Amino acid sequence: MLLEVNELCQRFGNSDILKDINLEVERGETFVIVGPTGSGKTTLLRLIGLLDKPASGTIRFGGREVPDSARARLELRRRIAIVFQRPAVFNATVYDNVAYGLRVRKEKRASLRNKVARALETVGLSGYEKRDAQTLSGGETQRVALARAMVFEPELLLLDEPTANLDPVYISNVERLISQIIRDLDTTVIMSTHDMFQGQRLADRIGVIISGEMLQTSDPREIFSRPQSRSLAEFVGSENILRGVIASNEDGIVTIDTDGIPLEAISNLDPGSEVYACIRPEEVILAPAKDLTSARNTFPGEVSHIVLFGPLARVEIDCGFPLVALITKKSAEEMGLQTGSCIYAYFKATGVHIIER
Amino acid sequence: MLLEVNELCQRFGNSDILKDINLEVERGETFVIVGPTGSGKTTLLRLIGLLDKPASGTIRFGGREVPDSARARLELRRRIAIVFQRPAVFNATVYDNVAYGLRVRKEKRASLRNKVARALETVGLSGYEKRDAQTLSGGETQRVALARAMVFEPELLLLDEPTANLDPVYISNVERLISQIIRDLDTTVIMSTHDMFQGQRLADRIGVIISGEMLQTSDPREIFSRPQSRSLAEFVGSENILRGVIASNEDGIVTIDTDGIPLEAISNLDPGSEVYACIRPEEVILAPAKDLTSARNTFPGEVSHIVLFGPLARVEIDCGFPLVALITKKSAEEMGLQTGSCIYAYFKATGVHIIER
Amino acid sequence: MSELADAFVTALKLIFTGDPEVMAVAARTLGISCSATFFAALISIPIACLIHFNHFKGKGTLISILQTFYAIPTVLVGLLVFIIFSRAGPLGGLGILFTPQVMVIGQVVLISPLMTGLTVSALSGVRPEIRDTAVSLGAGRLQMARTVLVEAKYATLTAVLIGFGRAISEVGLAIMVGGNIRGFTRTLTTAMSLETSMGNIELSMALGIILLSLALIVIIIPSWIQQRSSRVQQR
Amino acid sequence: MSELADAFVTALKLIFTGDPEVMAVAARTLGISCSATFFAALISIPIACLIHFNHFKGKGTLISILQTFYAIPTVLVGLLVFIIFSRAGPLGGLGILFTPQVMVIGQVVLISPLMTGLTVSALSGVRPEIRDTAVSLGAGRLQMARTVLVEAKYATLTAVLIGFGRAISEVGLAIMVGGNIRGFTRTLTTAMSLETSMGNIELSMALGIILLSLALIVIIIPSWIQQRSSRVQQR
Amino acid sequence: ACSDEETSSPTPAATTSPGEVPPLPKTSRLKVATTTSLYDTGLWGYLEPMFEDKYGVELDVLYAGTGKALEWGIRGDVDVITVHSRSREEQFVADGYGVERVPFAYNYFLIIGPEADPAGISGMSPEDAFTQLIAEGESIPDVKFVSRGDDSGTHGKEKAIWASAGYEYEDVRTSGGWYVETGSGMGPTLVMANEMRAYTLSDIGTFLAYQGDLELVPLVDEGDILLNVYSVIVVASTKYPDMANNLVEFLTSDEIQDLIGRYGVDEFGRPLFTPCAGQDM
Ligand SMILES: Nc1ncnc2c1ncn2[C@@H]1O[C@H](COP(=O)(O)OP(=O)(O)OP(=O)(O)O)[C@@H](O)[C@H]1O
Ligand SMILES: Nc1ncnc2c1ncn2[C@@H]1O[C@H](COP(=O)(O)OP(=O)(O)OP(=O)(O)O)[C@@H](O)[C@H]1O
Ligand SMILES: [Mg+2]
Ligand SMILES: [Mg+2]
Repeated sequence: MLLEVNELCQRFGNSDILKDINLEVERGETFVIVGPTGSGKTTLLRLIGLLDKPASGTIRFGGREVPDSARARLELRRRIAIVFQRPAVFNATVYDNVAYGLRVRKEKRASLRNKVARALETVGLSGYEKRDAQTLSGGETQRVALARAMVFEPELLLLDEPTANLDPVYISNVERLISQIIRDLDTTVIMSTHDMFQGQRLADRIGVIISGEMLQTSDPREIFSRPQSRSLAEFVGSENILRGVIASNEDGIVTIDTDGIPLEAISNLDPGSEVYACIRPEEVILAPAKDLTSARNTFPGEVSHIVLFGPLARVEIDCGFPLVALITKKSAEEMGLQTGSCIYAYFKATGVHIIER
Repeated sequence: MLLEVNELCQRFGNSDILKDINLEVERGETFVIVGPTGSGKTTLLRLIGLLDKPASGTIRFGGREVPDSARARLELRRRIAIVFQRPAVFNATVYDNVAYGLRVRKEKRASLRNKVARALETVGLSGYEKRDAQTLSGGETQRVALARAMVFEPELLLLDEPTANLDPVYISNVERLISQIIRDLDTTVIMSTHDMFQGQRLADRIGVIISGEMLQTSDPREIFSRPQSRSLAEFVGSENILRGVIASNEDGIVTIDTDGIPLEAISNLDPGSEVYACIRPEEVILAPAKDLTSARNTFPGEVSHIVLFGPLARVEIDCGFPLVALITKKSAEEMGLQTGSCIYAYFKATGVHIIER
Repeated sequence: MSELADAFVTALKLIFTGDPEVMAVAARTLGISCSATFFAALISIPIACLIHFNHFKGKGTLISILQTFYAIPTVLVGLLVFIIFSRAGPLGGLGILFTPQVMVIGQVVLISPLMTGLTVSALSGVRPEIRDTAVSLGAGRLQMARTVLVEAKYATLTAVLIGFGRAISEVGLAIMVGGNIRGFTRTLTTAMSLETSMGNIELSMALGIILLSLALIVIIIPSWIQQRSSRVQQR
Repeated sequence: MSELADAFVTALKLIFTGDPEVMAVAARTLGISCSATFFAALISIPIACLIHFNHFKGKGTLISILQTFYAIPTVLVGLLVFIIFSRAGPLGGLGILFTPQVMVIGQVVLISPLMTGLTVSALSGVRPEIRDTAVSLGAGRLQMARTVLVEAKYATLTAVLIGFGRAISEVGLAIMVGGNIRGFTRTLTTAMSLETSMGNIELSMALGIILLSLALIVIIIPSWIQQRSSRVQQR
Repeated sequence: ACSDEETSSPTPAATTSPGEVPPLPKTSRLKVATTTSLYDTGLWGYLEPMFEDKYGVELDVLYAGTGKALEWGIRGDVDVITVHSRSREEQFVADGYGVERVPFAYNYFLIIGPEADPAGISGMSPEDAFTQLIAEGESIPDVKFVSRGDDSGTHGKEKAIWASAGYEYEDVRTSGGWYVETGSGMGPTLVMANEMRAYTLSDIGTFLAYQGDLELVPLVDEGDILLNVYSVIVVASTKYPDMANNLVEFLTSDEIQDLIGRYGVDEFGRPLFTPCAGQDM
């Protein structure tokens, strides 16, 4: 276990910003922290990066507890790199910025030069060596910060929203880079991101932090398909969240009464349990006519709004209750969907995720 | 025409950062500038916002050319608001930050208070009035900056990557907000973004700027489906770009020879024309068996890589040439796709976009 | 070193017995230096803004010249002010040589370049984003300058305090244009100089200690206000 | 005001005829003040780093006290140094009273608090992100301090220049501990004070002008080097 | 404090000095420039309130070296001067800057030095003492002479003694390290002489005021050339000639002459000045 975080708390003034965070990250793992604005991602990364001291709780790094002495902390800190959310550059050239971490480690001149050149090449900034780092554009700055952190091959790389300032071409570049570092250098990465899909693309495990609490830590798929609370479900994009009560349970197939509308789902909860039923928009299938399918839930409805983006179409349907479906642009076009179209919405019982209230 | 930009150039030192930019934006329109890092988006917005003076070229705002006198520029500038890419906050409370634009315009106290309260509510920061703005998190800062810009109801709102620091829940909030402002306040918006889909969602028109040149200005759909150059095609995510020569043209249906592999497409170019053929990944359909379809291009291939994200799956296929397909996760699962699966890839002749070399 | 201890005792005695003459001298010292600081700030801060916010040829040189004036000897300023206000000088008709007024004028001349230079430094310390942000939100030049100045308030306050320190501690100018007239233009520093030249080392040091105490009060008040107001804000 | 014109003429004459006595005095002045500035910087900058980079109780008070010392009268410093180095004083045995060495010591005492305080301000002007960035990249405390100091280099240079200005321009201390001995401890300011007391206004002002010219040179050199090096960088 | 009288004025009159006047005077102010030695002995602090009471006027006493006091007079910045350099006073009057030179008191200069007296000048005439000093100074390292070197009245007297002893002052000045020019006032010069265990020339008033802190003793105190005459001159360009004349009259009045003659007895056990109004000195 490279990193173990136990009951970590942080306070600023009178407010608890982090509450009892527990976390274990193995060597070589990529752990992604997602969470809304102000949830405490940066605060947590600063604690893990040994920049701040926690109000309470412990951090174990490489098997031993992080000590209090400045010298010992420095030694550990030298094995960790952080890229901040809004990186600051030193008032110096790009070269000097990237060389910084090596210089403080007393790297030899020749290998320093090589490493810096390689790092700059990796982030696509070769030829920028002599530029004043303070005149770089937002994205260029971000890439300098990445180069600066990876150049000394840290054991643990902390990335605070590393692609927030990058355009899509570079996002995939940087993502590929991160994957490459993980593979080649055996580096452990903990990153925060607000891009859920990025998390899914890169993470071995995802932790969701909301209001300073780590609500769920699990496999990326699971967090999407089986969020453990309503706020989590909302955050991961389960746009259809219905409040209901389990009316019956027959061999694990339950009927949920949501304001008079019955939904079928899979669960072993007893009748009378108060629940939320979550249906991810992409689980909802649309068809122009009532078809015979294996989907247990079928509702006729009227399209109230369509938004296209990229290859997808987001369709809002009024079925007595509001339901959002995510389908391909192509099928939306083939069905000739438009506001006011009458259609049928289907979803399987297995597509309904149940959260106890 | 609210804004007309003519042959605008900007230089820093010896490098031309913007080259002959032409642009017209009508009142009420939402114009989105997309472009890679360092392409000059921020530089252009600063010129339009009258913060910098161009090296050459003119800007007409509200029908008259932007004058040179400081007083007249101030008057025009007061009708424009800018939200910077990395907004800085004044060392004051959130309230004072948001009130700033109204105070410099000598707004009466009572209406000032109301407007600030409304703006803070809109961005979801009610109750933050007395917080020191410098202790806010990245996303909170961005929202303060938005509130601060919209509070004085500018005629032209310039947004430099306004959602780069926001998490997805707030991105849609802010997007909705921007749409609302456009509708309610008759505000014209020019924004830059690196999120192509965001551009598509919000823009009336999109301009793509690469290396300081505005390569194409058009309808959002068109830019995706019919980019006018290879670099543009790459930038908007046409991952399949094949180099070829038109072999024949029969009534507008051309055959393109790409390294010995024939593609069919729609074009009126003459045989012998050198072209790129672009196929957007979502235009590629996968099927487990050779089916009878109307798609003119059919290639057997082997799945070389699959990445899942959100509701989608990105499938890389080796058909003799590399081809990327974007399909729903669901259909990927239904077909049981995995690395090494043998499948057929189809795309229509109309799905091939041709760019002359 | 026993003189130092004696000086402290003397200083305490003078303060706590409230020796009327010492009190009057201390009050006059404070009055003159505070007025000078006030007027100098009134002149220097706007000039510093003009310099900082405008681009013109020779700006760097101007700043270097201002910095040179950090090194202006008080004697030189004293002479200049003296020849201007002396009866034979251009402003001799005012007849204010050897009065507290002319001491204020002299101190203003002495500390204004220093204050201007330091305020320019203070303004340069503010991130350019602040200026851009103010301008982009519709601030005019004056409003923008005000905003940047507010951002630089601590550094500007330091500039003012340094000016005050230089004013209250200088002696050459005060003697030269004030004349060290008992009961009229005598300040703590000129009194110190007189006592020293009369060999009264302890008394002179005691006066120096009183001067430092005054300065401490003047310098601590702003930081105290600042702490108070930040405490109020937190509520 | 004709005195001013005369003074300029006299100053030019003294400079261009290379009057040996004036040249010697000018060289001595520069030597003493530059040494004092150097040693004061050597003491002040590390102390300023210690103060800035550590959190301790009474830090605010300490900074206020440092700021108070901006207002320390040169006469008081002169007295202190005098009683320490006078024959009866604790370091009287060194026998260095009325020598240039003790003038350097006095000036170091005079300007160190000022330089320390201003360097602390300079360091506080650096965005906290710089410190975080340095630390996150593995800098130890010393390395981090060095990095922040480099970011604050212009403000720190200003602090040093202000110290230099105060050292080269002060007169009370120089007379008191140096004794204004002709050919040995006479500096430009003490010479000015002497000429003034003899009623030689023009000569005194001419010396003042020479002093300012010297200061201008010392102050312009760093900004000149800075410009040169930035030009080199751009190549 | 800050005042002469508390530390050096022995008389009860001084302790009852009137309180501070408001810094901005409504009435006009009479300015008198005085040489430092008269001021440092506290004589002016003693006389000032008496004059102010008598004539109901604010008297501003400015002290400076003789050179500067005369310069003020020439420029018209003061109304009256009291200095002690006969030749320069006469020049001042002859040039039309002063009305008339009126001597009002005198005392003597002293040649003082370390008690051990390494040059062995004790009891000599001033001229012989100086001759001895230059001879010993050039040979014995212990012998040093500290000169004011500031063109003050005292410095003028020193130069006169050198001339009278048959030396060119410029030669003395450049004759070696034994001759130290301080370019400072009497007080600092005494302190320096004390620190260096050197000889110096001092007026008696300042010496007595410093005596407590010094290890120096008077070695030569007799000789006509040591005579130190203080006179008062009304500046020709004064705006207040009447009040200025009042001051001259005041200083030369019997009553004040009597007080001057007794000034210093309480503190030093001997008078500091001899009144001499009406005499040509
Ligand atoms: N120094 C501070 N003083 C007071 N409150 C603070 C301080 N630093 C952070 N906070 C608050 O703590 C909370 C968590 O902040 P943090 O920066 O960790 O959030 P985040 O998850 O990184 O958000 P974002 O995605 O917007 O960057 C926020 O409400 C923030 O305002
Ligand atoms: N003051 C300056 N001096 C020199 N070069 C500059 C300056 N400002 C910007 N540049 C350069 O101009 C180019 C365009 O910068 P700009 O900030 O406009 O890019 P951008 O499109 O906004 O990029 P990003 O998406 O990364 O913010 C970049 O290469 C940048 O390095
Ligand atoms: Mg954050
Ligand atoms: Mg930008």
